[in-house]
Amino acid sequence: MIHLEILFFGKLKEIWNTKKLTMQTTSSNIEELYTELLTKASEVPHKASIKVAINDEFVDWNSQLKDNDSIAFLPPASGG
Amino acid sequence: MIHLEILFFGKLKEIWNTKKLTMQTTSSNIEELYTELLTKASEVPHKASIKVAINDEFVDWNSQLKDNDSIAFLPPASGG
Amino acid sequence: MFCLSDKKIDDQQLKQQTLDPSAGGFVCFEGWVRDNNQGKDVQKLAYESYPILAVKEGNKIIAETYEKFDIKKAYCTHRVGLLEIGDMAVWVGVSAAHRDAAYKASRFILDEVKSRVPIWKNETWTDGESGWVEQES
Amino acid sequence: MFCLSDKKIDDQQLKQQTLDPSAGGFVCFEGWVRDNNQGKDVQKLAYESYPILAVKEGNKIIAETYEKFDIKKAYCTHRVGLLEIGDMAVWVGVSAAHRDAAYKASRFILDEVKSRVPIWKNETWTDGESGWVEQES
Repeated sequence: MIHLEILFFGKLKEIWNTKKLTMQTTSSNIEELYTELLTKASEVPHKASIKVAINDEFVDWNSQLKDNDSIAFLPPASGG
Repeated sequence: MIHLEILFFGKLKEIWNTKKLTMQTTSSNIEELYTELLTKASEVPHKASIKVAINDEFVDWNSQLKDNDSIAFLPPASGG
Repeated sequence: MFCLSDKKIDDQQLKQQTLDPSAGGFVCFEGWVRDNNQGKDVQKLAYESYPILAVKEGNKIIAETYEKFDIKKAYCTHRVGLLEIGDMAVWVGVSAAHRDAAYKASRFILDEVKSRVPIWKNETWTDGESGWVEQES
Repeated sequence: MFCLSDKKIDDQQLKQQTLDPSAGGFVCFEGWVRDNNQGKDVQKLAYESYPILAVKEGNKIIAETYEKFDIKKAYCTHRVGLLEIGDMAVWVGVSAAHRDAAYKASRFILDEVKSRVPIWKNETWTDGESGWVEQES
């Protein structure tokens, strides 16, 4: 079991109805964690457009998780 | 015989050693006038790069001349 | 340098930073909040960001710009928080010896910032509704 | 609108004229007198023009720009007479709903003005010599 902080941005905040949550999980990488989180989502987001960051760095979907990581899920940027 | 005013700009002023001259001529178009003017030039300019205007409008080299026209010879623009 | 700003963007100061005596050309892009977008009347909007990552990614784009183009200086500032109609949302400025590099670098920064920097636009329309806006092409 | 100016270009005023509440993007190009050009140290320069024809041709370019691109407003002012290092030689500003049209229209105006508007640059170099400058590519 590891302890994680999860951050949601933009419209993903609405899909998960929160901007931040903390959780205990046995998921070992982002892919598994995301599948686990989908059970709490109000709708299924377009996964291919989501970017992921661990501890303020963009990472791949197969990146490994470790205790106390902060994971962010980011919808497509719409600045400018 | 027609009476013309001739204007030179940029480096063409140096080639003809004047920015303006008036003349009587039997030339009937720009092409003939230019050939006539070449006899007064200190060097032969690159004709293909020269643009011509009559009375403040760009015109073709075969344009006809009439009495009291103002003819301008313009080297390539170098603004900006 | 790339910055986020939660206050009005000071484009005059940014321009002064971008000027360079050996540069003959300066290209600047400003994005403003329009009174309409994608067919809806906009009342105001908010830009949310992921600040640490946004600044990191923005500066990565600026570094790439210096590598790819023969430019003197490049700056970009993006506004975040609540904006009114007519407010400046983004400023991009590039100085270069020649115009071609200045134009291309400016466009590169703007396009990359829009697609890569974690900033999201939430519009409030005149009908009282609001929503997250997808990137325009 | 295209103008010639024998005084310093007031870019702030030009920018105010170009702004439009329905425009989301503004692209501006400024050309300055550099301290060097084509390998020579420049002390000062003069732009000669054929004023009536220059204004006519410049405004023809602006009219073509409105036809070719989906823009709101476009202005261009070119300085003539004697300029010092750091003076602004040309200002081009375009506002548009979308960035792509703003960038393309701005570049179109600048390129066309440089190649078509009867203005000629005469540089004085630090060695005391001066001469007419051919267009750079």
